Amino acid sequence: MRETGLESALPALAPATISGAMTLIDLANPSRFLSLAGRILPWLAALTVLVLAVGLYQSATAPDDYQQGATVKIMFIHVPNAWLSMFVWGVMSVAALGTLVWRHPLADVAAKTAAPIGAAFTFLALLTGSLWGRPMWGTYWEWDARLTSVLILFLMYLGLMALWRAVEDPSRAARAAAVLTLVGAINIPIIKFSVDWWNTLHQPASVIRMGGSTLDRAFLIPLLVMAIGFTLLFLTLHIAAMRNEILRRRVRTLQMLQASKSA
Amino acid sequence: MTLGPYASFIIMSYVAVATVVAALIIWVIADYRSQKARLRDLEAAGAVRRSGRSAVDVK
Amino acid sequence: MTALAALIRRDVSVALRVGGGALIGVLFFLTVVVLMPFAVGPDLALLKKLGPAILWLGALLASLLTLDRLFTADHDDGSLDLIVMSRTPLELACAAKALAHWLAAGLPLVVATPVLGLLLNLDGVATGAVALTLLAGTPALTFTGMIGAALAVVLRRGGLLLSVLVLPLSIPVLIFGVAASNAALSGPSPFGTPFSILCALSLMSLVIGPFAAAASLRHGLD
Amino acid sequence: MKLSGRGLRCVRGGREVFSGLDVMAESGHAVAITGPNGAGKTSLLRLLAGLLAMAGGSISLEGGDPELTLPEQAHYLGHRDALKPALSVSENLSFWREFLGSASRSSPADAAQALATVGLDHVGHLPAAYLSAGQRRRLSIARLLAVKRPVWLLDEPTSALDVSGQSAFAAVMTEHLKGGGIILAATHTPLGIAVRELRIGGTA
Repeated sequence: MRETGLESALPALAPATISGAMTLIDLANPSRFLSLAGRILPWLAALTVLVLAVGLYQSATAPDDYQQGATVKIMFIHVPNAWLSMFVWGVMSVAALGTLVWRHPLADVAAKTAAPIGAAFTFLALLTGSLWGRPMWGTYWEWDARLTSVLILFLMYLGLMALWRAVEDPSRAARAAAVLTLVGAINIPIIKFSVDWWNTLHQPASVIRMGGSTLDRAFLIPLLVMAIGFTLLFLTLHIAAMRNEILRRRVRTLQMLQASKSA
Repeated sequence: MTLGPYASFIIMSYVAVATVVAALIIWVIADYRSQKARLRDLEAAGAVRRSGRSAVDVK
Repeated sequence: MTALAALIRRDVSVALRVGGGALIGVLFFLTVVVLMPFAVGPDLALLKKLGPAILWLGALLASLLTLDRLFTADHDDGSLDLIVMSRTPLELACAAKALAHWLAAGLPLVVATPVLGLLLNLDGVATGAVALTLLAGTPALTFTGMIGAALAVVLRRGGLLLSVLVLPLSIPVLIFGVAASNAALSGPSPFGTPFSILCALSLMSLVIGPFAAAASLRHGLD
Repeated sequence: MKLSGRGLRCVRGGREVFSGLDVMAESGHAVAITGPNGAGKTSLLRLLAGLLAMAGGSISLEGGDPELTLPEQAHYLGHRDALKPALSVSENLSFWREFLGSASRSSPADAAQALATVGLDHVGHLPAAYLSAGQRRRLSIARLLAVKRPVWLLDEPTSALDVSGQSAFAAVMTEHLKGGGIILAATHTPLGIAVRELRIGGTA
């Protein structure tokens, strides 16, 4: 039973973390996590709204790019989403390590709930990239190395979500998903490299590079604020979704208890 | 602020991001409410956690 | 009628719930189509030319792969015995199961087509044409594929054998589906002719599929 | 009502399982089919249910609905429970009620009643995946109650049932026989009701 697994994992952790890592123990206990999440979430949400509001104001008042004109404004939401698409996979990889190596009881909750949020941000990165590309390239889609890599990342997110959905028992699905996440983390750079190579092979560098390497300060600051805002948004959503998942598993445990009582 | 000839693309991308983020927020809130409601129903049906604590009274 | 409606409702909800495979078919379709440019090259003009063929091949493989468990799942848990014994003619029950499969796994492929058309640089008309031919053609794929799915129960072996058995049967659908899409895209020949042949093939398979599947199930049970 | 099979012969995979077998059962009576493993108990039931082709002999049901075949008037309870784990307990039952029965003759209340009889009424909303083997078996038995059919063909019906489940099932069978039903059950263990025994296969 799930709940038993969660709580019996506690004593195993306790000796190693006597004083230094009280937070780990706090977080390892789902009930503690729930109460902590309840206290943190309103503040985190407020902070997210504040930072995003500042970021949006700064993006709105940022000057036009001499080359791309006003379409550079798409960058302010495209780049944060593209950043999150990779950041969330990183979060899931850490959680996967937590599942496989440390058997941290909340790790697979974190991994499972991050996947759909990461997929949503990746989807937005693709969508905004495509809308940005239309004025630049004349088509919505170009098999540009960056966009293509993000598309493959998106497919991997969907595959991971399908894996979570395919197995009813979350603790069994957790192992498989963790392995896949880590394999993905190792493979993403390889895929990125291959796609880059494939792209240059076919297209001599005539494509306009999105968000070139030398960004003016006028763009950099709003971009940074937006990136921080979106990261905060992810954290808020993730903690809220983790809380939901813990509750869902509690419901599941209670239902199984209810079923077995009648035997 | 003028958005130039490609205003529709810029507005569309901001609207798309706003829509998807709003959908995520609504999903999270609706899911929270439904799980809470199911827990309350189970509690009412007499299911008690092993530890004897109430499953609902965590904030 | 209630019996068939109940069967369709059950199959659709099983396919869409946790553990069901309906949406994995769409994901497979997406992946196959995304894979193509890596083999062909990112040349948009070329991709546009190959677009209908790529989409049709992807849809063909996706609908075939999800068909694998159409009858074996019911056979494994004993439901198939009860379906065979029921007052509903087995042919109709088979047709209902195939229809449910198409609703859960075939229709999403049609819905996903416009997005994939964008990736392959197809314009609005071409995408619409491919989606329309898929809408008319995927029932034929499901209903001819179900014969193979029924044989998989009898032979107790699915997967690759099923594909080898069914793929040749779906060649006509592929030919006229791609021909109709290409006609709409560029060709000198009119869209109507291959499209009406495609519709005729679909209608034929709606009749032949259930009878053949029911026949092989009846003789194959033990 | 009288179910009779004469000179039945069954061949599976080129091997003759039995031949020249006579079986008879009348309204209100139960027949327990016994015999060693491999004697063809399951084959006989599946033959009667129309799930196996007969190699010889004849089966008839006198006094039943003349417009329906024997399989259409029979319930078959096999080793496998015919349940979908993803669906809830009551969804599973109501599917079979709608698919097997004519909806006019059975109401949703019958399904609820059937669930209560087998003691699963309080888990109706749970996925069938959460049930234990015994509970799944009881849910299959609820199917026999939710749709009225005169002939019950039961293959090891009491396996996976505990003692209280077995006695509850005995009561269910007694009720069915009282209503003029026919039961043929392949079994190794006593069913807990009055039965006529039909022993098939060698003298092992």
